[in-house]
Amino acid sequence: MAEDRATMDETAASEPPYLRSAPPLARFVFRGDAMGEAKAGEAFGLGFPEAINRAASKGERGKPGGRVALRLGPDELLLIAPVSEGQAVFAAIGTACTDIPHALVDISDRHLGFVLEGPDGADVLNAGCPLDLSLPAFPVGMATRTLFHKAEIVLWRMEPRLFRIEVGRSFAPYLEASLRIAMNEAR
Amino acid sequence: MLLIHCPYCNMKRPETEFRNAGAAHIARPLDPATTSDAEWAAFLYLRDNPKGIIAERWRHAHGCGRFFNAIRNTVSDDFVTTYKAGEAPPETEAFASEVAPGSREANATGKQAETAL
Amino acid sequence: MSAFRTPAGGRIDRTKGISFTFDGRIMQGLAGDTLASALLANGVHLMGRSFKYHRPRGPISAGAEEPNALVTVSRGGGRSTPNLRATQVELYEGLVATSQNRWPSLALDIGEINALAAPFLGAGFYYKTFMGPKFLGSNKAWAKLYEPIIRRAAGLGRAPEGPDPDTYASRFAHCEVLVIGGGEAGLKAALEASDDPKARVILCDEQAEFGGWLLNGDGEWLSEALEQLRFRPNVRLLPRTQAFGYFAQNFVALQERLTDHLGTLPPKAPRERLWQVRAGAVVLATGAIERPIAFPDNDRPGIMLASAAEIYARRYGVKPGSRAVVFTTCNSAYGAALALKEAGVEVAAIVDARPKPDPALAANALGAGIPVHTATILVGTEGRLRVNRVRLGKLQSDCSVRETDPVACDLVLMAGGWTPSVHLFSQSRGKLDWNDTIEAYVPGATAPGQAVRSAGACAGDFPTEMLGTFSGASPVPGDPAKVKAFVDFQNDVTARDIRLATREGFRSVEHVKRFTTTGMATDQGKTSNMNALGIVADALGKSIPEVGLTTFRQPYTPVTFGLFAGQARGELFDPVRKTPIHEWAAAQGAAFEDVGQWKRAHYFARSGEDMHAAVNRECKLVRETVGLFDASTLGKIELVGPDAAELLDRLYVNSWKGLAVGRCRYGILLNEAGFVIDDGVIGRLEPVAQNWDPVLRSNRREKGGEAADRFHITTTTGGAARVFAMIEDYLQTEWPNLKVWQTSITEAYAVIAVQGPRARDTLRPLVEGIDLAPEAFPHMAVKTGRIAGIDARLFRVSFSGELGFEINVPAGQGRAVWEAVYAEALKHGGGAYGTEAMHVLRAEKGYIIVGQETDGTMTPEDVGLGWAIGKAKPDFVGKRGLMRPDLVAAGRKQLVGLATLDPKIVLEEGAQITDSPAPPAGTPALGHVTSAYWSETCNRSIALAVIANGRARMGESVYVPMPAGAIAATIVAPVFHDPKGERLNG
Amino acid sequence: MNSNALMSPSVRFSLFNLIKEGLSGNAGWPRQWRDPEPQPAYDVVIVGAGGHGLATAYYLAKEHGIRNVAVLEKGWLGGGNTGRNTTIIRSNYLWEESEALYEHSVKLWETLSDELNYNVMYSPRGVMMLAHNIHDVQVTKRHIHANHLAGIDNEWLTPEEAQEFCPILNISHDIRYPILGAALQRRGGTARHDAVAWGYARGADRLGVDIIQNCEVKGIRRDASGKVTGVETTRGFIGAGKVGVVAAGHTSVLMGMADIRMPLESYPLQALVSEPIKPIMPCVVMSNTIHAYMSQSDKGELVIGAGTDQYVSYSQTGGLHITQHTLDAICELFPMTRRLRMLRNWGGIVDVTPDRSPIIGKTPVEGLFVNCGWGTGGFKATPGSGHVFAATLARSEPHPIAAPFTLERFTTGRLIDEAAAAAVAH
Ligand SMILES: Cc1cc2nc3c(=O)[nH]c(=O)nc-3n(C[C@H](O)[C@H](O)[C@H](O)COP(=O)(O)OP(=O)(O)OC[C@H]3O[C@@H](n4cnc5c(N)ncnc54)[C@H](O)[C@@H]3O)c2cc1C
Ligand SMILES: NC(=O)c1ccc[n+]([C@@H]2O[C@H](COP(=O)([O-])OP(=O)(O)OC[C@H]3O[C@@H](n4cnc5c(N)ncnc54)[C@H](O)[C@@H]3O)[C@@H](O)[C@H]2O)c1
Ligand SMILES: Cc1cc2nc3c(=O)[nH]c(=O)nc-3n(C[C@H](O)[C@H](O)[C@H](O)COP(=O)(O)O)c2cc1C
Ligand SMILES: [Zn+2]
Repeated sequence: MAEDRATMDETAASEPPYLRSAPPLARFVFRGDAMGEAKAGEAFGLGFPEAINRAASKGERGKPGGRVALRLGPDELLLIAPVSEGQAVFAAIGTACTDIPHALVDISDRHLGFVLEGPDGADVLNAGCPLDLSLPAFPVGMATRTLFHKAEIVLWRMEPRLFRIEVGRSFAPYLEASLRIAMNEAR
Repeated sequence: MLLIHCPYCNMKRPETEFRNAGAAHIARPLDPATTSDAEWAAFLYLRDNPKGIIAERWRHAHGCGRFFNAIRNTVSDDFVTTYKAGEAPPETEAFASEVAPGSREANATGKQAETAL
Repeated sequence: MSAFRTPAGGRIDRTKGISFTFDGRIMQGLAGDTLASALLANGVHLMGRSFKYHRPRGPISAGAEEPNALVTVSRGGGRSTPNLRATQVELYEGLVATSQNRWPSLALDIGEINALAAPFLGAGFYYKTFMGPKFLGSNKAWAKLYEPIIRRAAGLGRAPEGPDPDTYASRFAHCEVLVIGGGEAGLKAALEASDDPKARVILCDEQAEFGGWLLNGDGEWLSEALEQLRFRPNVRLLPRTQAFGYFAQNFVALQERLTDHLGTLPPKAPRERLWQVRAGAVVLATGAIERPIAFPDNDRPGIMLASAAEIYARRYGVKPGSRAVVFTTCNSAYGAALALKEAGVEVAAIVDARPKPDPALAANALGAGIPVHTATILVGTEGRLRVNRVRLGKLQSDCSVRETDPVACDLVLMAGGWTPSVHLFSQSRGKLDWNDTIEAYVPGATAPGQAVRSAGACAGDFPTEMLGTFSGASPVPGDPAKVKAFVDFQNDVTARDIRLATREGFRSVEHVKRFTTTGMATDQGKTSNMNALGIVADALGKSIPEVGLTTFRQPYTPVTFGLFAGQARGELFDPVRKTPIHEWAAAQGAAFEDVGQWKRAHYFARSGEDMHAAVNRECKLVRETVGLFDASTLGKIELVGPDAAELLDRLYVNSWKGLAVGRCRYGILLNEAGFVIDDGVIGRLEPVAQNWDPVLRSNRREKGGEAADRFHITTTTGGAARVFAMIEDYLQTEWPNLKVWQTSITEAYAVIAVQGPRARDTLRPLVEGIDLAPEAFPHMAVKTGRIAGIDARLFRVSFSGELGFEINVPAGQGRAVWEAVYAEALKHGGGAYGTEAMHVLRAEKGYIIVGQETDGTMTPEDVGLGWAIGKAKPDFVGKRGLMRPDLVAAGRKQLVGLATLDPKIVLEEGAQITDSPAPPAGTPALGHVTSAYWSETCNRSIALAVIANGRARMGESVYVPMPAGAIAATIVAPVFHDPKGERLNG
Repeated sequence: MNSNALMSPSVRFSLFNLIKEGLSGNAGWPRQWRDPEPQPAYDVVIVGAGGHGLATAYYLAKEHGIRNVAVLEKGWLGGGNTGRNTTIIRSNYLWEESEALYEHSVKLWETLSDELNYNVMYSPRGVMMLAHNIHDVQVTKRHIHANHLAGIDNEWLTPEEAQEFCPILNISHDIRYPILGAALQRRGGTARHDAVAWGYARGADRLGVDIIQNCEVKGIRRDASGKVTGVETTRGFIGAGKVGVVAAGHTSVLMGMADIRMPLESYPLQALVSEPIKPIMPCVVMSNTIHAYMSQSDKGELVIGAGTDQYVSYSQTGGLHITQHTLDAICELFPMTRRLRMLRNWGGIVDVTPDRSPIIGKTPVEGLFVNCGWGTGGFKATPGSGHVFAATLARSEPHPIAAPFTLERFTTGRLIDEAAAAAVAH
């Protein structure tokens, strides 16, 4: 399946904006109190973002050492790391928080990721996403759960013209088809 | 499509991200076993359903996931304010003037805090 | 060039001829024409027929308010659109338009005989008749005779024959200022707002060109203004875009027309785009609409609004006639008369109802050689398919009318004053105020939550040339009941109808609207409502503001269904959720069923098998060897935290604190009313991180909870989201102090059920790190390990009654693991089974399906699950509900089995159960059949049912009445196979 | 003095009189109802001149001889949900209590035009309810069997039969939620909503009932014993022996005046019509699963509706996204409607009970009666509801058909849960 997508991308890649599938990644949900977050952040090697709907990251995603933490709820963090580091991350946070009530759940395969890049990215997303995606309203580093048409997504603006989208695995074909329609219709 | 201020995200977000969860400040009786049938029926089913100012619950279901409370005018659908779950309804003018004292039997802190089971 | 084109001027492109057809006749127009202007340029005024009387009609307007000139425009195939206003249809090469609501032709329409019956077809006539003859039986004449005839006659255009091949785009947008209407007022507002470069400004106008009334002028300021706006990056210009709906909190819906004006459709281009705009502020600059005058026979082709004639002359370079009479109460008619004169139309007279029109205007007209009759009105018109003569009347001091000499003409202009377009303001729930000077409603107080301002003519801000107004019906000589002075042109509502309505007691303007249908046509009364109000006020002796107003509703003008639907069609109508194993199943030829948004493999038919054969075979597999089932759609929640067991205790009916690590239990969830709403197996997982300090851990265990005590909850497929939200609700708002968190893992894992006596043998070669021996891994145990090399959570559970396992592996590996297990299963003669076999297998064991055995009215006791309730618990969700009188009353319906006397007969699910074989109508049912299947295992049919007091009636006979006769059955225990449950432990 | 003496003369509605009046300029049609001043007191005061309130008054006068009756209406009669509903009529409900109630109504519909001498255009064109998945099929068949037992017509159609009945229906297997079959109640159909209100108003008026419009009830007055003595209105106090509240979406507000909290929530429910087109829809089609239903009126508009908005509101409007979902479902079921256009979209305020069944009967306050909770589906019940509520008011004890629909059921748990099996009930 992953191969199919790669070839599809090739054809689309020539005309911006273009859509790419993210590589497989390790993903965790961390829930806990401030102390737990502090310890977990330390173990994760990256202070968790304080503000809700913000992402913090370090390194290049998917590459060794690359880590992302997205605060999707007041006490809900989505942590992303390279697949090869998943177990280590899980163990490190678990150990750091042994003493502290918290929840750390492996959801690596719950999502599939997409990357949407190009000058019209916001317009493409606004075909189905009701949020204000202008830079002042949705600045670089903002990440939130929201909707794209009838699918729930996590939308993260990595760069002014680069969006990262996480979507529930079974919604991915719907999301991708809808995004391609929107890309065709954006002007 | 309403525009709703989520007190957790501290942002106005579109209604489709939210799920309405009915009247606010209806506390689950601390000890259900000792309630009468009538009291339990009231807890389950009786609602103020006001024409005017309502205190209601919403969940930012496709956002931060949190339940929170809102004061809204059911005639204009305009929100007076929203506040976090567990917080007392703010003393807004609109709310105070429309809600007769004592008409809300639920405790002021919103949902019941902790029950000892 | 046609005789009806002006020699010069206008905004059409005289170098670009366009041919089009109307009712099959080929005609020529120019680029920039609308269908209406092009037809007028060809001397064609007759464009439509009215709804009820089939009166011949021409356009009265040049825009969105048009009630008469409705046509069907077709591009062939499904691309046919009825009821378009010719005044809005932009001409393109090859356009094909046809007229509507006429037979056999527009000029000769049989339906016109309705007009003869007009005296009997007054307002609301149908309420008064069509009820007999009685001997046919009550309502029969209506239903069988009259209604079919009326229905056939009703309706305007025809729906397209096939599906619409076009697509529709959508866009959410945010801006600081949305300006609606691109006339002078709107352009100024947009310029002003966009002076601030940080302010995003959207300007839309329903017309092809911005400019509004300015399009009738030299256009100099207009092109400068547009140039500036185009240059500003913070401005988005949306021509051909109507704002059609104004909702709470400055949310405005726009319809952008993208391709309807193009001769050739660009490939794949959407036809329209829905804009949903959330604006910081909205400026309404929607202008004003001219009022017609209700005078006798004011509806013949050739009679139109003065402003429309002016627009045709100035903007489209069309002479709408050769000799015009202008009937006015408003200053603006004088400008229109001059414009026509300039365009080469003879203006026979200005007939001004006002005794003293503006002397300067009158002098101007006289100077141009146009006679002006003051205190004069039109009292009638003549001409069948086109007006050819008007009759004038002089208003007397006693308000009576004296008829004077008729005037020949082929064009009559009406100018009854202007009505501000307050539609959107009113939709925004702003209050309308009555303005006495312009005798119209204007925007008043703004609704809470809306930031809206009206500018220009829609605010009632009229320059003197727009002053002078009239609403109601003009006086007539003689009996007003004898004349047809049309108010609502499309729906054929006359002044007389409105008066009749008030006489019959319909005094609220809302009643008048509904009784007469005035304002209910496709133009929604844009030109008629004020006149209707005037007549109602007159009839009731009230002022117009006392009479009130009907409600403005979205849309401003009709909006395509497809625009709302957008991409939501076919596969994208709703997300299709497929499991990681779906493609494998599809390759095996599985039939799928929809369960919520999920597709589930229903059964796997081999060649030559029908569904029953396949299901029988699949059931046998499970009972005799081993079957694989894709259970990935089951809802899954990971519940973690020291208070996890406490939370479960409070939520589910069962007791959880005592559940050992590595064990699982069947949980039942109720609502607070006490009814079963979900169920599923819940397992307590072993601690995950291996390197935890064992001392710390045991310390905490003594304190009553692991920092990361971890449960794996399963829910029903359909209940997954509901249960998750419910748990979240209790956690956040009822018991926020509990230290426990839930995470949805439904999509994280693929779930493979391996069921059957050879299940263990199938798994053994693939499993690492889990001892599968019965003692080490008994029924209702859960362990983590590796299967086919993949980290897995392995449950030993059974929904089939056989030895069973459920493998949870990361979804991305689901297919690979499935294939590995499948390969092993094949070695044991096993195979895959679908949801139908799963249903049969569980029914043989009497396991319920929530939503099938239950329907939101069943308690655990009712469905035989009372044993699961943790009796010692002081409380759980639904416990108090269960204590209510009706839930403990005797005689409740209870789950039982049913065995038909004839074992070959499979009952129908949903069939009712009675005591007698032929119960008289109205006999209450004892209960109903909830599940029924052919059981290959039992070699007979089986059924589950709920029956009043059923458990006390074991062995009794009951009947299941069916159309072909009642089926006899015996009440039996709801377990048909292995009642002792020994096979589970295999 | 009873206001009967003020009654206006009556002219029967018939083809003969229509022609006679037509020839004489329609000058002779009398008022269909008067505009009386309120009397100081009435035996019974009905609050709410919707179809249910007016029918109640009509049957009180007609069948129980209680004519000293006023119907008080805050706006214009029939302007509530009666004037804004999609007019679907059927009786194929699930539970025996509901079957009895709605079937009672359908029987009355069958002769209502004659009864009222007012053509209410009852059009039994058939109501078809679609099944899109196996669960739908099970639920649908359960209804059909239950209805047969009750003597109510309802039949199962295959997709092909369904399409034969409604040729524009898309029964392709390739759509997202293919149609697996349908339940058809042939006696179901539609009626002209306004005519129902007007016909009952005219009928009640003729029997002496005072219909008082623009008269909003602002308070309910009780004596020391707690018994109702009358109502405070914008037109002054009006005494009443008994008060029947039939105020649909506003019931909670009114009952609050007597300190009674109700198991009701008022939601916006939207409907819309297309522009009129030549006939394409011979029947009513409903889909609970994909949330849409459609019929075509005698005038040619497609009449379309869906589910409610999610929040309590008295605004008589709703969100655009609801309209959107409705129309995407309609376009899916009837692809050839995609190019048609929405003419008008409006909302009503529907009073929804926890079990989606109405509440008819006495209240804890003596002399105060209530008939409410019809929610999204009470138009079809208008005649039956008025009929049984009139009997209940007249005798101060529930009509047998109304008996199960008490307020007490929420305390005992004896709910009549139509919602459990079907999401919406129109
Ligand atoms: C969009 C929509 C679609 C629907 N579709 C269907 C359908 O297809 N089939 C079906 O069977 N049902 C349908 N319904 C439901 C149906 O319309 C209602 O159940 C039914 O009309 C209720 O009638 P009623 O007489 O009780 O209420 P209403 O007609 O609402 O009458 C109540 C009256 O009480 C008045 N009132 C309120 N407060 C006061 C006061 N203080 N003083 C005086 N008067 C007051 C109101 O002004 C109103 O006129 C639909 C409803 C809506 C909104
Ligand atoms: N006979 C006359 O002399 C006469 C008549 C009319 C206007 N005028 C002049 O025009 C001025 C009015 O200018 P204005 O800007 O207020 O009005 P305008 O009529 O020039 O412009 C209104 C614009 O709004 C658009 N519009 C209306 N409803 C819309 C909707 N729902 N969505 C999108 N677009 C919509 C129309 O297409 C039109 O282009 C007057 O002040 C007067 O000077 C003169
Ligand atoms: C069955 C039905 C058919 C309707 N047909 C039309 C119609 O053809 N034209 C129209 O303008 N409105 C039509 N309406 C809507 C009414 O104009 C009006 O919107 C509705 O009664 C609600 O009232 P309100 O919009 O004034 O609040 C119809 C309403 C119903 C219930
Ligand atoms: Zn939020």
